[in-house]
Amino acid sequence: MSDTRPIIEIDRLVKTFGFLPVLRQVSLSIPRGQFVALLGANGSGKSTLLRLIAGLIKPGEGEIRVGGWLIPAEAAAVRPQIGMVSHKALLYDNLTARENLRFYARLYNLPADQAEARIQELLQQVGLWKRGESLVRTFSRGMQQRLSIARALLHNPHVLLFDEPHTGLDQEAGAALDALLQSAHAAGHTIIMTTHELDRAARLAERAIIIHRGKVAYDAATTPALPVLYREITGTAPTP
Amino acid sequence: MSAVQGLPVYQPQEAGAGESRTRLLQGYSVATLLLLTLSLGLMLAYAGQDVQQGEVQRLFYVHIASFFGAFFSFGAAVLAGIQYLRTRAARWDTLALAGIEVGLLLAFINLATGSIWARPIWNTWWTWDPRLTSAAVMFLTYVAYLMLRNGIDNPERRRLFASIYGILAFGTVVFTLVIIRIRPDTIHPTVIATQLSTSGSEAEGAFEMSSRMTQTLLFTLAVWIFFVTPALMWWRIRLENAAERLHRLKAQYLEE
Amino acid sequence: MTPDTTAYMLLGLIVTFGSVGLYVASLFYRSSNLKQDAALLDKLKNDDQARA
Amino acid sequence: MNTPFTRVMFSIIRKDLLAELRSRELVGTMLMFALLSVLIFSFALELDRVARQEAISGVLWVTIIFGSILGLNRSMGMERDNGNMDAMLLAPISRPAIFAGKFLGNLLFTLVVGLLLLPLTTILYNISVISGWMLVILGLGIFGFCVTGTLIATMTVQTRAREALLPIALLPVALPLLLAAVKATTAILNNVPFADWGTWAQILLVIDVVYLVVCVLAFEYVIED
Repeated sequence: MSDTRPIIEIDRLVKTFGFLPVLRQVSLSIPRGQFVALLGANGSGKSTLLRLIAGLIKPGEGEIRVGGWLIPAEAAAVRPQIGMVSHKALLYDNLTARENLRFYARLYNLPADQAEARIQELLQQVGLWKRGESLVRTFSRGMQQRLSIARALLHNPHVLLFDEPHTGLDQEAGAALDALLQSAHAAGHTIIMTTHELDRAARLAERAIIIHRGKVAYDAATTPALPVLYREITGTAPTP
Repeated sequence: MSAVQGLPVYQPQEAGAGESRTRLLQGYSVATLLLLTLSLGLMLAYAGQDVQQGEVQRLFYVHIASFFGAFFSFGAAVLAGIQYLRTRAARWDTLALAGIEVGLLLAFINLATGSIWARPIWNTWWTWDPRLTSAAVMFLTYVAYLMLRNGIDNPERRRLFASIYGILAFGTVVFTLVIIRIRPDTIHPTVIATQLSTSGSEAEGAFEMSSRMTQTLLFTLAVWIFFVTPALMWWRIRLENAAERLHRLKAQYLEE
Repeated sequence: MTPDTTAYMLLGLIVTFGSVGLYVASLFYRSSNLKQDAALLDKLKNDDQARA
Repeated sequence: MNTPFTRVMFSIIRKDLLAELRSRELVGTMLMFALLSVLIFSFALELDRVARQEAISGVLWVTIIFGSILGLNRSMGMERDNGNMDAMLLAPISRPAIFAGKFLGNLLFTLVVGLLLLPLTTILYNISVISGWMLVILGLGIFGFCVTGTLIATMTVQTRAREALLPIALLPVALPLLLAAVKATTAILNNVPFADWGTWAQILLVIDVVYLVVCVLAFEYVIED
């Protein structure tokens, strides 16, 4: 596979809910290994874009390709390539951290012996190795989020999608999450993250895309001036 | 405004086509009204009076006709539901919705006339006879369909779930049709010759049909199945289309 | 001996045609509501244009 | 036999069982409800021995059905609340396998409740309701009910009314099943020879198969967004 071809290509994507257009003619191309921050007000369509890339919802019009595969027609080939963390935990409350990961390892068909090692490795990576046998319902929001990231990384997907991963995290947990994101980026993953926090986006991501009223309103490298730009484009302050 | 796949963009119909379609529907409705009056006339004046039951027996024509009208409109909803799942074109769901609403009306008429007939003949408005019960459940199933529809905000999901439930719900219609065969203890009379059930002996209120009665029944059936039901559904579809158009205009307006 | 069940027949016919009538009336009612909404929308649009 | 289909199916069943062993939320509530229901029916109907013989199959099935509705809501709600259904849909697995896994889990829990209900009613109503045929009918009835229940619960948990809508949408669709099951059960309890009620068992079997096919086909549609 050539590395020069963008991992995600979106061409004139249109998505409507009923009669409400959510995305209108969005075209994007994201090269391999890039860390992209997807910004925009509530209801601007950024979460929808993420769910479309993940293949969870179907596009109305236009094309989405991930690694050259068309979504949703060839989604089966793309699914092993995608890991997603949303603001919901996507974990079972009544299972332990390890059991949750084991369940998803089976869904992704990781061989049992490799899976155990991988789970151990990931629990260490997200700082939960001591809590592997605790039930997820006893976890704090920050711990759940970290476990959620471990779950998304389990099958070592190339593309990581993060939907508002910092919501509900305190400062410390937020910083730990930042570190995780940075190490994933350093390891070569392509990351797309929606967020409200412009400073954080400017600090972590290489590229910022602002979605405003369903269209790409800004698309360039991140600069510290992002908050100012954001206000100019959307006319609102970036508060959640 | 760009074209959006899956949702046909509203294009104001060419005035000629729309108007001629309206005129067709109006003509159809007038014909329906005339034929309905004619069938009422036949029912009251042509078909003879039943000696055992008296005048109330005449309700039987409407009772049967409305059931089969409901059967066809619920059936149309099943076919439309399948088509919707295949094509995802909103108009199929609109057809299904129209079929079910009109079917509910007809099922209600079927239940009401049955109940009113039963009062003098069986001496009760209602009895927990298997067939009556299943007809009532059929009615409630389609009420549940409307409730399910109302509970879903996302229009695509609403159409999807409604189509599936509309298909499942038809099970109760089939059930109502076949129950006299699997439950021979029903007291519901089977008058139509095609129903080769053995239950005639247990039925209370059965009667012999004269040839005039048969003619009246066939005519009434035809009027309800081919005129009353489609005409009502057609109007309902127009209403839904108008509502969709308005929603679209509203969405466009809020856009600007 | 034929019982007199005319009253029940009339009741049945009234219910039948009454409910069809009610349904048709509800169709009319809903469509007139739609027309009102459409008129309101037009008015809003015109107001906007006047302001612009 | 370890195809991708069975792997996913058994993973989901194992996961549901494990979560249930931890919390006992599902079977616990279902059993408690079943116990209360049987008690309340026996008080409310003031059953004498003859009346009991007549009413018991109805009591049994109504209890099983409402109990399983509790379980179905819980089981599908669990997949929706934390977005786990999304996580499953993200994985490269077949959709019918998800249905099979969830359905078999629900079937297992409802069967446990149904099986525990038999000795319970035997003791409380002083009528032996345990027999081979009884188990067959119980299995067939619960099978059909869980098939439709899994499909419809997947839909209703995505609506505004959520839990409230499941019985409304499910009960009418399941009525043919209920009728056949109650008829067969009554016949068994009255020691009617199989030849006289065997049709009911056949009808149950046919409905089960039809519902299974329809629900597996429809499931793919109800989980897409």
